[in-house]
Amino acid sequence: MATETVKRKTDIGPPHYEKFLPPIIKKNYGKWKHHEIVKPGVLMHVAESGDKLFSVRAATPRLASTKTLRLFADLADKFSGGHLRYTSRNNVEFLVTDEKQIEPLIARLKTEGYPVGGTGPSITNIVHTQGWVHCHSAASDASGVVKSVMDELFPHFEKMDLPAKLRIAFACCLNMCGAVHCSDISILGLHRRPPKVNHAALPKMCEIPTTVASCPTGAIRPKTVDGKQTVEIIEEQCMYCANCFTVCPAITLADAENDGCSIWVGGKVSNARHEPMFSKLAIPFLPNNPPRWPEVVAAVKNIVEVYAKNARKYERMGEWIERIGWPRFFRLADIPFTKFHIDDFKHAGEYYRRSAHIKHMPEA
Amino acid sequence: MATETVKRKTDIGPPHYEKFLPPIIKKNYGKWKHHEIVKPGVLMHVAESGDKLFSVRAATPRLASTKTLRLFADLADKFSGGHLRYTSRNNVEFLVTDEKQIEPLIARLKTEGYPVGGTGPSITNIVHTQGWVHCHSAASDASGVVKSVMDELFPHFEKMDLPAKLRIAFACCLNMCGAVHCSDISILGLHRRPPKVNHAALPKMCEIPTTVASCPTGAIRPKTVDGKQTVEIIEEQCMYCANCFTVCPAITLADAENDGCSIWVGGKVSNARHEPMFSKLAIPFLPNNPPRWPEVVAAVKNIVEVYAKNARKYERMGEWIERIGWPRFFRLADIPFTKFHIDDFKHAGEYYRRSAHIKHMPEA
Amino acid sequence: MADKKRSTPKLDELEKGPWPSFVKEMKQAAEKSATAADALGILERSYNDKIGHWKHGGIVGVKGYGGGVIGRYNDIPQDFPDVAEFHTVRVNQPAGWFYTSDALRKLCDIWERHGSGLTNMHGSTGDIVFLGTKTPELEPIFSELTEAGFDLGGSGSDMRTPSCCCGMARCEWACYDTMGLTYDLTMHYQDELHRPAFPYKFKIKAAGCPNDCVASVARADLSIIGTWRDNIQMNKDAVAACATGGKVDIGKDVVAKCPSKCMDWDGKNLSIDNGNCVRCMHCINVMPKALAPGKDRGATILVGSKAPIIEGALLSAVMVPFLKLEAPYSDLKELIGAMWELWGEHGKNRERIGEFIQRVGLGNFLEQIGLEPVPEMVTQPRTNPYIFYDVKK
Amino acid sequence: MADKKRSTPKLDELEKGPWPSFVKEMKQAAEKSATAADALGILERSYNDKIGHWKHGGIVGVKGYGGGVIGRYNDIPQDFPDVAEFHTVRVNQPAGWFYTSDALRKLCDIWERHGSGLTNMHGSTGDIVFLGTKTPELEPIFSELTEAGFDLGGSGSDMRTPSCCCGMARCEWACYDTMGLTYDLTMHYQDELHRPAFPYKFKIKAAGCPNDCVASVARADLSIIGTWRDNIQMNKDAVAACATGGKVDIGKDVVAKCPSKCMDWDGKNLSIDNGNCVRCMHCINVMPKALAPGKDRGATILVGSKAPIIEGALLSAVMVPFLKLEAPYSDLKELIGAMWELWGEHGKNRERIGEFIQRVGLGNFLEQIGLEPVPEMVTQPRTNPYIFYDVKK
Ligand code: SRM
Ligand code: SRM
Ligand code: SRM
Ligand code: SRM
Ligand code: SF4
Ligand code: SF4
Ligand code: SF4
Ligand code: SF4
Ligand code: SF4
Ligand code: SF4
Ligand code: SF4
Ligand code: SF4
Repeated sequence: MATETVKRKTDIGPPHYEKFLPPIIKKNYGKWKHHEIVKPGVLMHVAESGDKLFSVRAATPRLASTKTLRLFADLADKFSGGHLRYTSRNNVEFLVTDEKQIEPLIARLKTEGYPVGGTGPSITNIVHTQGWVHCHSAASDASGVVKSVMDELFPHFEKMDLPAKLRIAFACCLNMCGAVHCSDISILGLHRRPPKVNHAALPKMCEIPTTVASCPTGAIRPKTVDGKQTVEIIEEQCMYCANCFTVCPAITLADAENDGCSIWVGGKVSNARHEPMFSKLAIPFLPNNPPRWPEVVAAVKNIVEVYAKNARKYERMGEWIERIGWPRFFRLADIPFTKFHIDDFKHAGEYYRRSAHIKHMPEA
Repeated sequence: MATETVKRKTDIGPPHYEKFLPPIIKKNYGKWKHHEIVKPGVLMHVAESGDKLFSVRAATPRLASTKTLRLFADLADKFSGGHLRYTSRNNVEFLVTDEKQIEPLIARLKTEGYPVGGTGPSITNIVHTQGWVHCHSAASDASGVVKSVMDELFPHFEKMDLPAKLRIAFACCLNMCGAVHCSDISILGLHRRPPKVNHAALPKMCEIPTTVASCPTGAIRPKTVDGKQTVEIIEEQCMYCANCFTVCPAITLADAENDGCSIWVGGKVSNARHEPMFSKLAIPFLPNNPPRWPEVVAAVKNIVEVYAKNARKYERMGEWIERIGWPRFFRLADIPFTKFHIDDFKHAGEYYRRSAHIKHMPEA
Repeated sequence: MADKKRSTPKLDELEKGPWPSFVKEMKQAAEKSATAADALGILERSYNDKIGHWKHGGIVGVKGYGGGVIGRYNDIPQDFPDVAEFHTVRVNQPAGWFYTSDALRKLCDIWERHGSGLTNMHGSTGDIVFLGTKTPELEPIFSELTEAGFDLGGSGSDMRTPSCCCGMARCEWACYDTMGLTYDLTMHYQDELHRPAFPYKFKIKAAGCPNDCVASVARADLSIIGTWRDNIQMNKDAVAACATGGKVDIGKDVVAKCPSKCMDWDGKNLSIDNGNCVRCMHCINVMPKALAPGKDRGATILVGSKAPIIEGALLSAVMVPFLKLEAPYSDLKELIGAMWELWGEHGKNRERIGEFIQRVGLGNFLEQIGLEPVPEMVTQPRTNPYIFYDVKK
Repeated sequence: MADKKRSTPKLDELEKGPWPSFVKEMKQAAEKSATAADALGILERSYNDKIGHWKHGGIVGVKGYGGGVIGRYNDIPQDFPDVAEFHTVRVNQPAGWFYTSDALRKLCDIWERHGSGLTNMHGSTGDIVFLGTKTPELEPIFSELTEAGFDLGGSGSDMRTPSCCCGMARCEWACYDTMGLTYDLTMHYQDELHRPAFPYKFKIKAAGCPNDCVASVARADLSIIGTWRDNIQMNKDAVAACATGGKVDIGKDVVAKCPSKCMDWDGKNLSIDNGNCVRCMHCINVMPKALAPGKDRGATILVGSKAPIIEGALLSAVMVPFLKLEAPYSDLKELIGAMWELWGEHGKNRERIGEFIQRVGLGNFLEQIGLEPVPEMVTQPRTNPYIFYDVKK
């Protein structure tokens, strides 16, 4: 045992990043001067020293087999001195110093199925989550929706043909691990039925007071069933947030017919021009239709195309909608406006229009 | 009795306004074409017919004796065919059709102590409330503060020398009968000590459950004192809103030393340019110092002058501050920023700055 | 009444200065009225003590009415017996606050006979306020008022006295007849005005255009704000005159300040993208001879503003983006009726309609009163994912 | 492993199309790993059933650590026994996600030996995610990882794995060393990362400039966003080149889009009123050769963003408008320490620090951690009058 304690390393933290930096970065660290997008997917950073670094950005499905990681390692050895990195949106970037390697690398990546793009005013990788691949909480699948949507939007990944960057995110439940709350377009999986309680299991698995307290709307009450202490759900009060499920596994929300996806638009995180904004509800519900989620794909595509056609250069989705106004967005995108779009949560009222600033339409 | 029922008129409503309109208005009702401010306090409205109506606007203290009303009636007979009106801000307007009467009328009004002005980019009458003259709830006096402030700002009533209209309001307690919540500058009387409970009187005058329920912060608890059911106040939880006092007279908040005034800025109600806005806290507390409230007068005057000097034409107080930012407002007006300025009520957090949009100052 | 006169050194200070003095008014009244004299005296006491001396009023009023009188008593009646009772009477003003000299004098006659001779012209809600009388005077005041053609205003949990800007009487921008509508509603709802039967007060204010000269958006449960749907009317010659007149810099003063950035000015031609105009009035305000509201006029109906007690202040929120407003105003009355019914049944005691709507949610409120949701009602759709889907099992 | 292969007609559909296919990845792994094969099988089942088949994880992990492993079980183990247990291991990524081919291969070696061979590159928080293994494999994985110089990331109520943009490694706009800082903090707080002792999770994200390429303002309890205090650096020649280059219309694309309207362009000269610039980056983004952040660089420190569960989503809020950030980052660590202490003591279970601050009030929070309130922290002062004055009796 004592031996083991000695041998067992803990709290060493991650490797120091310097070990993995290519020489050109070590040399020019903090001394970059400017950059340019040479072509879609290829960035050139020029250092004060005059050195040039070319980053070639390729799509990945994020979910990667070790076989693919070994492929990337091999490609890095061949084209970029063994150096590569991932981006904050799960693309892979090969850090090339020899300009001549760029085109062969791009060609190889394409053949292998990892196309290059995602820079500038384009659609880059969709930030997403586990879905049915791994998470207990998922109301939709992440990887399947992302694949289906990106197949359809693919031209906008390879070409920089949009007014501005368009960031899409997917999260499979309201926990929003994909941080969809601030994306140009967000796809959010959600439940639409109150939880079912497994009365037999609950007393063994969960603490009643914690479970009752977990509900933000007070929809959970203690109840005795077959002589055992358990809980009941007041269905009208439930907003399907799943917080009870997170604290008590004997409560489940999954429902094949009523789970699905909602679409949100107009969020952003950069400070460029407009301050960061939350995404807002565009479409309250679309069904889960695996494997290709055609309703979701069509809805996202429609919004992208309406945006692409109408927004001005440098205008992110939310900035564009703010300029034209939400009424016009709903009309242009041909999306019905319903009572579900009107906030009725904690700050209900904060977003009621409290002025006479209205873009009236003359009577038809 | 039967006779009385017959004789007693009820529900007749106010007199029909048409009875009181001057002929020129009856003739041109709904057919006005444009207007002009001939000079401070004098509006000229031109009708499609070519008719011209001159409205001469004079200050009033709102609190008027019948003697003064009779004076106004006499002046109306003499100068405006017996026709006058009041404005939504408690000025009186004489409706003159004979242009030659304007100057004599202005002169007479000045002699009588009711000067003419308040039009265009000026400071007009202060909307205000009852104060110590009539209300049980007042934390400061309305008429006294208004008189003191207007004496000081008087040049801005007579001259149209401000960037835009500047509306001031006063309310003597948080009920805000003066609707100070949306004014360029608001003066708000307030309490700063938890209520005192008259345990002897309370059981006779108030219902305990209603009283307990009246408190938005849950600061009131039932308590037995000398064998009688009454209530106690948990002082740390009290925000001095006086709602308990409104429902239960045995609870009082007036406190000679701790009552006083707060100053709020940047509200507006018109839709012109910017949507309507609430007033925001500038100065959390200034003492009640009758009869002339020098601290309040100085504070208001300072804000007016800083605004007058720095705002651009057509910029209301709130629009100006929005352009320069609150940090600069506090610096220019030399007002300390404290924790009291940071919202901690229901929507606390809605006004935290949630971006990196900051106007940094280079190190001094 | 000289014996009633007390020394008021603090208040005397407030007779000085250029602004009209309320102390002068009180002294004028005190010359004729013992009540007014004691009102002055007790006010001086407050100036010394730095607290008010008024107590809660009991329920006082005139027969058959539940509102219109605010009861008031003082806490030192031994010192100021003539204001031991000091009730105010709210008299419903004529729409637009227009008077003839005769009407004014008639009001003075009544008030001098039965009260302090002190008034507020006007109260914040809009009423003529008779300031200070005793209970036995109330019935005589009422019968003399009605005889003279006046009636009481509102107080308590009733419809309060509606008020409005001068609108078509004197303003070229009025998009509907504010005074006509206000009179009509006041008459139509006399019962609701005089007999409190609501969860709480309900105020109506009518402004002829988005300038909102009665602050309706901030001070009325029902805010009626005139607006138009078609294009802003433009007089090209007057625009040209403006451009050369020297007073207005069209580029800087008008176009650059347009909140929706929907105007263009090339030094010669002014053009407006009316589809993007938010009807703010600014350009019209600055160039009243050149520009005017369109011809397809009506109003935006907003609901729910109030002072902060106790959940925080509210501005009114859009309920109907555009409504034509012509007598007999049936659409508006139907809307008011539907809202009152729902709020009347489900509103909590002392819950204003604006708070009620927030509590039940605007979406549900609309569903109940039978209005379609439209995106104009919100500044943006919800950002939180807590949607109450009403899916059937 | 061929016997493990099942028919997956639905998922096969997702091998088609131009975007890289996760199904291809899973099939590749399934060729070598029974676990991966069952993962594919159970996923096909979900595609048929339209619900997930995973259950809550119990508490699994490595000795001495409270975080880094997410336990996972399925609800039909009889059908998919090889994913009866299917835990993920979070491996702390190198700052900026830089790798050498050798480092990648080393990770692959370990993971092929002990798990499904499926990974996420990377998890949303930033970790390398090893997707799917059994409890007995955890200790071996851990010791081989540490031997290779890697350690676990965070999970549960601890400090989560910090992450950052590539910053000075490759970006000319980095206002401080994001990777240096991230490594330093990660090492400094190893104990807090591995042993959950907080009321809830605490995430740190570091962006080198206001473009915020790691979405720190939306996804981190502590968001560190680079900025500068002095003037934007301008290269006049490059501005001129821009003006004539044809790609950028300085007036329309830059000046007109400046959110603080603090730029001026007369066709020849570009001027910036730096005192009014909100450091949004737009002009610099559009003209990277002509403009650059100033030289007096540091960061704005914001606190409290999070996803909506359960009080609604938050963006981070300004805590320190400007902080110089140089190793050993003592000021920042002092701030973090003070915040953790207060939140650790008074935060409720599952209350993120952003929610805690809103509950106690930013003013009180500042007082407790000893920071001066400054107006930069708010977009506007309070509008409600409910001020808790702390007047002594
Ligand atoms: C590589 C990466 C950082 C990293 O360390 O991984 C990165 C790199 C760059 N970003 Fe970024 N950004 C990266 C994620 C982001 C994110 C985060 C996100 O999307 O989740 C944002 C915030 C997005 C948002 O607001 O929702 C982001 C907002 C920006 C912006 C602001 C764009 C805007 O107008 O709002 C710029 C400026 C620009 O592009 O003009 C920028 C600019 C840049 C520059 C030009 C910076 C530079 O000089 O190197 C880099 C190339 C941009 C490009 O791809 O066109 N980067 N950038 C990330 C690449 C993600 C990807 O694979 O596609
Ligand atoms: C007489 C009155 C209406 C009434 O029925 O009583 C009135 C009359 C006019 N208003 Fe008003 N406004 C009157 C109270 C208001 C109010 C209400 C208030 O202050 O409580 C507002 C909203 C103020 C706010 O936003 O806080 C108001 C906001 C305006 C505006 C918008 C100003 C702005 O830029 O925000 C205009 C347009 C302008 O002046 O250019 C306007 C314009 C006008 C015009 C020019 C309209 C016209 O063509 O007749 C009138 C003369 C204005 C002047 O005095 O310069 N009126 N006006 C009120 C006079 C009050 C007084 O005695 O001073
Ligand atoms: C007389 C008047 C003030 C004035 O000097 O003009 C007035 C006086 C009182 N108001 Fe008011 N309010 C008056 C207009 C207002 C306004 C402004 C308006 O109507 O445009 C408001 C803000 C708008 C609103 O309605 O929210 C206003 C908001 C309040 C409130 C807070 C209501 C709320 O929901 O926030 C209260 C408290 C209450 O109702 O218990 C209140 C209560 C009171 C009481 C009855 C005091 C009380 O606690 O019971 C005051 C009687 C004073 C007295 O002794 O004479 N008064 N009150 C105004 C009515 C005169 C008139 O009929 O014309
Ligand atoms: C793996 C990962 C998603 C992914 O596919 O990348 C993930 C997966 C889970 N997250 Fe997450 N979260 C992950 C990043 C996030 C993020 C994004 C971020 O960190 O930038 C967020 C939003 C930001 C935030 O922290 O608020 C996020 C917000 C949540 C929440 C909501 C927390 C809140 O306060 O609102 C929960 C619920 C909870 O904590 O109980 C949650 C809970 C969970 C749990 C543990 C499920 C649960 O209910 O216990 C998920 C385990 C899934 C599984 O079976 O593998 N996860 N989670 C991400 C971590 C990987 C990594 O370490 O790199
Ligand atoms: S978003 Fe929900 S379902 Fe998806 S990984 Fe996160 S916790 Fe799991
Ligand atoms: S899902 Fe949310 S709202 Fe519904 S019962 Fe569970 S905790 Fe309550
Ligand atoms: S603001 Fe308060 S004190 Fe003043 S009149 Fe209204 S209720 Fe009375
Ligand atoms: S003043 Fe307001 S907060 Fe204080 S005890 Fe009374 S009701 Fe409660
Ligand atoms: S609100 Fe409009 S219509 Fe009414 S007086 Fe004011 S400017 Fe004229
Ligand atoms: S009314 Fe206002 S929004 Fe419309 S064009 Fe004129 S200034 Fe612009
Ligand atoms: S956040 Fe700024 S410094 Fe970091 S990569 Fe993005 S642009 Fe460069
Ligand atoms: S950084 Fe943004 S705010 Fe500053 S000058 Fe450039 S565009 Fe304007």
